[in-house]
Amino acid sequence: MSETSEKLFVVTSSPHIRDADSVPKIMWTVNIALLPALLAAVYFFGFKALWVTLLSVIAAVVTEAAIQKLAKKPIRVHDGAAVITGILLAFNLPPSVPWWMPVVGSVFAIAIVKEAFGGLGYNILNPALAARAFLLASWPVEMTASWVAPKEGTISGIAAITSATPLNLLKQSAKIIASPEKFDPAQLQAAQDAIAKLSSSYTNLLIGNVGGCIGETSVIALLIGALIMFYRHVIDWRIPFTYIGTVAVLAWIFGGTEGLFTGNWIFHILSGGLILGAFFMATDMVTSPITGKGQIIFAIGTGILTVAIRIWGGYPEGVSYAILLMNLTVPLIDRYTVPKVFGEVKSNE
Amino acid sequence: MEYGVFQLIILSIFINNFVLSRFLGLCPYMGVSKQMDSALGMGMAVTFVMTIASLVTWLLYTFFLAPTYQNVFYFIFDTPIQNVPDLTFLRTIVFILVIAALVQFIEMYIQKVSPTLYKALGIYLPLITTNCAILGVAVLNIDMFFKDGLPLPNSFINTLVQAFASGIGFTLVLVLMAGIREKLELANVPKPFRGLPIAFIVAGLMSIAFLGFAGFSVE
Amino acid sequence: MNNIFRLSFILAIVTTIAAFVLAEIYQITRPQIEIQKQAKTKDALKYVLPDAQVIVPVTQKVPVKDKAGNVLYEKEVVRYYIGYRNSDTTGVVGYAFKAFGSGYSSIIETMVSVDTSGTIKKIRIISQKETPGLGARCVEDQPVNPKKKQWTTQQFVGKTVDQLKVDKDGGPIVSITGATITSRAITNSIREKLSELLPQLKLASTENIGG
Amino acid sequence: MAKKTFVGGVHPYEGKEFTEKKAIEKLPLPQRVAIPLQQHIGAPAKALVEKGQEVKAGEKIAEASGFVSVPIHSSISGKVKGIEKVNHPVSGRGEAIVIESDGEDNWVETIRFEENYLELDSKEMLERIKDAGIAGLGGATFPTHVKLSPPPDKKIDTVILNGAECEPYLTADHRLMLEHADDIVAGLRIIMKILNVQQGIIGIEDNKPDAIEVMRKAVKDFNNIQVYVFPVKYPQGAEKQMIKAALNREVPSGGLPMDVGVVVQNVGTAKAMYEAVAYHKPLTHRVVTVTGAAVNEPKNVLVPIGTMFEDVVAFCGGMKESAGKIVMGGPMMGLAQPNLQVPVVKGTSGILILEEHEAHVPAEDPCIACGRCVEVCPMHLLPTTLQILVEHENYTEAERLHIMDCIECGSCSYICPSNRRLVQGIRLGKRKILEARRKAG
Amino acid sequence: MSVGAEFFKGIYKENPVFRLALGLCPTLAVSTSITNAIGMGAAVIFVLVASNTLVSFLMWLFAKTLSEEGLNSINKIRIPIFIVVIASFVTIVEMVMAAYFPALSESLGIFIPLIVVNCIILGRAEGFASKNGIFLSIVDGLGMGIGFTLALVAISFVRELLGSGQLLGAMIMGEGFKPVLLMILPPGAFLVIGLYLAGLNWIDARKKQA
Repeated sequence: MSETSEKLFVVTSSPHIRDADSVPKIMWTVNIALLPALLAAVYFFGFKALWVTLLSVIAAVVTEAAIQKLAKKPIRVHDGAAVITGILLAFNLPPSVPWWMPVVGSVFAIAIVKEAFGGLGYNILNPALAARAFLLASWPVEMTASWVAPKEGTISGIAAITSATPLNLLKQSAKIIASPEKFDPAQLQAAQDAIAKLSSSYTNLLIGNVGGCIGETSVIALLIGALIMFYRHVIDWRIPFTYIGTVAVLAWIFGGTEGLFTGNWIFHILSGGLILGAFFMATDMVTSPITGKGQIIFAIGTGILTVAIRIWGGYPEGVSYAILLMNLTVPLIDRYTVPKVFGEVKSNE
Repeated sequence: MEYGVFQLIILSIFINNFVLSRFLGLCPYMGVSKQMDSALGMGMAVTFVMTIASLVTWLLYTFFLAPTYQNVFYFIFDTPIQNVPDLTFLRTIVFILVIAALVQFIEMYIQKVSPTLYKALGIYLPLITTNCAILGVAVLNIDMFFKDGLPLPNSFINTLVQAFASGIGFTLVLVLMAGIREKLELANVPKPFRGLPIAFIVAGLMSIAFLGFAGFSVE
Repeated sequence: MNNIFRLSFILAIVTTIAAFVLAEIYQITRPQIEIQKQAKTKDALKYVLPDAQVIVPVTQKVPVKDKAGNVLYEKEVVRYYIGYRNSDTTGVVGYAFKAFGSGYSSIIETMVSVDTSGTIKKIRIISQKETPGLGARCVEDQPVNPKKKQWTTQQFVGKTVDQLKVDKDGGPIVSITGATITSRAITNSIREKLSELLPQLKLASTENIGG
Repeated sequence: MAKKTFVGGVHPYEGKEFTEKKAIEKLPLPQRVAIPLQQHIGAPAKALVEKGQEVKAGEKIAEASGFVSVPIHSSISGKVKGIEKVNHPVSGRGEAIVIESDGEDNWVETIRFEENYLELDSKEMLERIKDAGIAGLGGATFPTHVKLSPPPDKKIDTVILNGAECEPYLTADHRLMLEHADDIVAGLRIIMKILNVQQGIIGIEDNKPDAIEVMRKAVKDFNNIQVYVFPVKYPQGAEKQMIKAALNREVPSGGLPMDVGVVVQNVGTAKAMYEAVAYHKPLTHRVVTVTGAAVNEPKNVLVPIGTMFEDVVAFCGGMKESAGKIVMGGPMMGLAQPNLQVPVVKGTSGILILEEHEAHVPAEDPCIACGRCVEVCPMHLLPTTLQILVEHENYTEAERLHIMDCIECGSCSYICPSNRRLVQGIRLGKRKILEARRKAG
Repeated sequence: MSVGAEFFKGIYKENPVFRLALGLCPTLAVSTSITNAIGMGAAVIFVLVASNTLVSFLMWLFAKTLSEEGLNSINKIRIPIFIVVIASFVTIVEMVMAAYFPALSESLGIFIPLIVVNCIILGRAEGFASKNGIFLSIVDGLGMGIGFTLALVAISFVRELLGSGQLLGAMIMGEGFKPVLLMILPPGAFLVIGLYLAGLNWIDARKKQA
């Protein structure tokens, strides 16, 4: 009809504009948000922490690229997801682990937990956490007996715990206090002292000057990262706050040595991997429920399991197992929290 | 070892989960976990049969097989304790026959009494006879709650609790598995892993996660 | 209906035949099974009391009661064993007993021997089902190496009742790396059993030396 | 009072600044028009003219072929060149009556103003609306007279005029409200009369304060009509979302607004109705927003229906070299066109021309289950799940999860960080399900 | 079908564990060491061959001696009779193991009595032995039993080697090797069999391509 232009224009389905956010942007934001904690780790635990992290990241990225190449899929390690897995795995290891452990862990995380399920978006469990559980089950001695005292010294001058995490100490002391007849008065006294001192070590817990896994000790650094993620809308308030809130309430009720409602909930929030877990791992989009309601259920469940493992379980720390266990329930939660459709009417079948 | 009821429940559901830790009931775990509804039905059927089978086998073992003062020959026929026949070697054969008969009977009974329940559990019942979880829990009860043929304190209650809680534990992981497998149906699982292989890997990862329950101290 | 009875009857016959065959085999294997059941204890006794010619169990009658508390009959339970140097049951070389401790995932059964002064001679783990590679390492019995702080059952040799405490509780017993619960269970169970038996042992020893 | 809205929705770049200050201009008479027979939902109209026949502007050239169908009128005067297959902006190809302009703008004589139009009985009003060929001008083009003839068992109590114009870039309704506020209000009163309704609402998003002011002024004499202001959020202008926001009523799944006693009409449609009832004027022209970064002079243009996009764009200074995509309608729900050789139809609310770099949708990544699509879905569906189900051809499950309730607003695709083709997949699924239903009878 | 084919089908083509996914519970439970695997395998081979033989013999005997009507009624209780036969042989294994291989008996635990409900055995009795002659039934039992044992050994090989650094109880890996404890824990069993199955699928796919 007309002769102005032979050009055919792009025809695609609507919508024709897209939000600028993308998967790589989200993933790299998380990576950036993890940097403050990495810096804190290097400060407190020395360059060993950096090497462990680097090894872990390299192993994760190389494994992912190799598998994608083998499977003749497009190589997409640039999206930064494997880097997150590497960093998070390293963050969950004690600073003095032998060098091959982050490597083995990363290979397991990527090959078995992620790529065997089809890669990004299809994994059931958080790869870093599953790999940590794998390492803990495989080499428990290396994973639990190699705590390093932070560079600045021990927390609040309790020399005896250079080789333990605060939660570890809390649990041991609580056990002693729970059955005083089995122990010397001196030990009992020491345990009571330890608990008293732990309660006054908030500053150290905040800045991260305590024993623990590489990335979990510095609450402040982690919170800076969390702020970055909030600012960039990478995470939503539901999971982290519900999770931490549940832990706080339950730790207050059950965590005390003098009966119900005497637990030191502030200590429970600040110590161990709760902050790291709540902001960086429980919020993993792929392995958390898709709906808001589901996310709250998920977070409450994680909180309950965390406190249960910390107080009654076999481990001083429960964050990673709690998240893993709740990861397993995500399909169920998603199934039973399908939102009520707009205008849905009860049908009478 | 003596067990408290609560402790036994935690043990049976989480720590020594039938599937993930004791490796019992794997066939239905792999076979009937493709869909949520059937998983739930199977889980309920197994829990039900496990509890009843445990009850019956406990009674049989205590009163007929074990040569103790509770044996019918001793307390009804006044046979001297030394002369009470020791039939414990017939445990396996008796248990399996009883379970097979019991399943048949339960099936007929449910069909008659509650058609709804039959609709929910009916198709799973025939599959249950050869489910090692049933015979497994029956044998396990004898191993755990008897010593030298004598029931330990609370043996009977513990047996029922263990059977029921193990059934719940079985149902729990079966349903979790079904949820995950339904989701995996829509995933991009590499070809060689599709079907059973990925199901086993899920089971392995599930088992790793359940290690988190290890060492729970419950009073 | 008739058919069902006939079929049941056939089945009953088949089962009865099977039962009789099994009973016959049971009769044959039973003594061997009994021997096997005792074997572990016997081996352990020989190990912990190597210089004893004769080992005699000291038993106690324990009443078996029903729910109402009526005594049904009495059962013989072994309290401990006495090892004699000579085959005519003279010259006590020591005593042995079993200790049961509840570890991480199982009941750990330990055979312990003490000399006449109540000092530990030897111990041996009879049965345990602890975590492989961790708690299960409690059975290790290499010689004590003073340079290497390491768990071994040999470290119990020469310990007195007061010394039976793991390092985590301030005692001299080196616990298994990563398996404090197991180490503690073994150590504490021996300590508790020993302190319970010590008063009785003194009595027993004087009696036997005299006789 | 907190501003009323619905749950879900997105905030895309608005792009209104191109044209919101531009008064509506009249397009010079085009050389020829191609008026498609299918411009509404329902059966296509039947042509009444033959090749070579002379027609006047406003003359009926095709008649409705059923109840859910509307007649079509010529938008210019001239000679019928034929009934040809031309590009169709919605269905790709379609029959159209091609009319060559005679260069004059001769109108049919029947158009005249009736002072007492409001006293007509509703049947007569409906008849005039039907004869004027009015279909919803918001874009869905549902025959208006059908919407205004609810079955007797549905009690209608409220009429909402939709002036939200939530689609980014489009400003046609905005300008219409500014320039023809009284006509719109008159249209609303006609609808209220037809339906015998006491409550009239005009809903406007708060990014058009001038329109709100003008409309408020226009309705101040009618105390049964109010102007409601909604916060800017896409898709505020979707019927169901507007009813929810204004009245907190939820149209039942699979139902229509009339099920909750509401009729929603676009402001442009109201104006057309006013003209049809008060002037006997058929629907022959509409306001089209010609906009986008690749248009030289973005404008709001009053265009005779059937005019080629090409002519409209030429009036706006043509497009830039960098143009990469032509969209009829807004960027969220509009339809991409392969070229400018398509006619403006009754549903053409805008012609959006995007730059080359805006034209391409980035490659798809796997779903990372971030849940953003769920959060924004105004129908509270699970877009990603539905799309994956469709991909696996599991239509039963998709139907159980209410795929048929999707309004295809595009919020999910818009927000998806993995750039997944969510609406596209869901649309495909809906089509497959409808096909299957049809086959099953 | 030839005798050889009957024998070998159980080993690869119809391997009970890897192909038919039967007898999974004992496979996973006792594969912590090769010793356990061989012990379990031997027990299963014995029960399988013995029950196959007896079932085949009984069905032959019934067919020879009974009238049509009698055969029909026997057929109704066929399965219970098989179960009794199998349970008897299992009990024999139980007793013999307890008497002569106490360590094995202890580590196999309840999985010895559970051989009764091992689907392989009833499956072969019902699916093969009841329809075939004694000789073929023995061959079938042997093939299936050996196939089962080989699968067990294959799995326990990996688990024992990685999980404790040993093979058949002898230290294989060097001093520096830190055993992967997970392998002898339950998760290891699931992961190893999952990877084996994936590997087999992969090989099959490659073969089909070739």
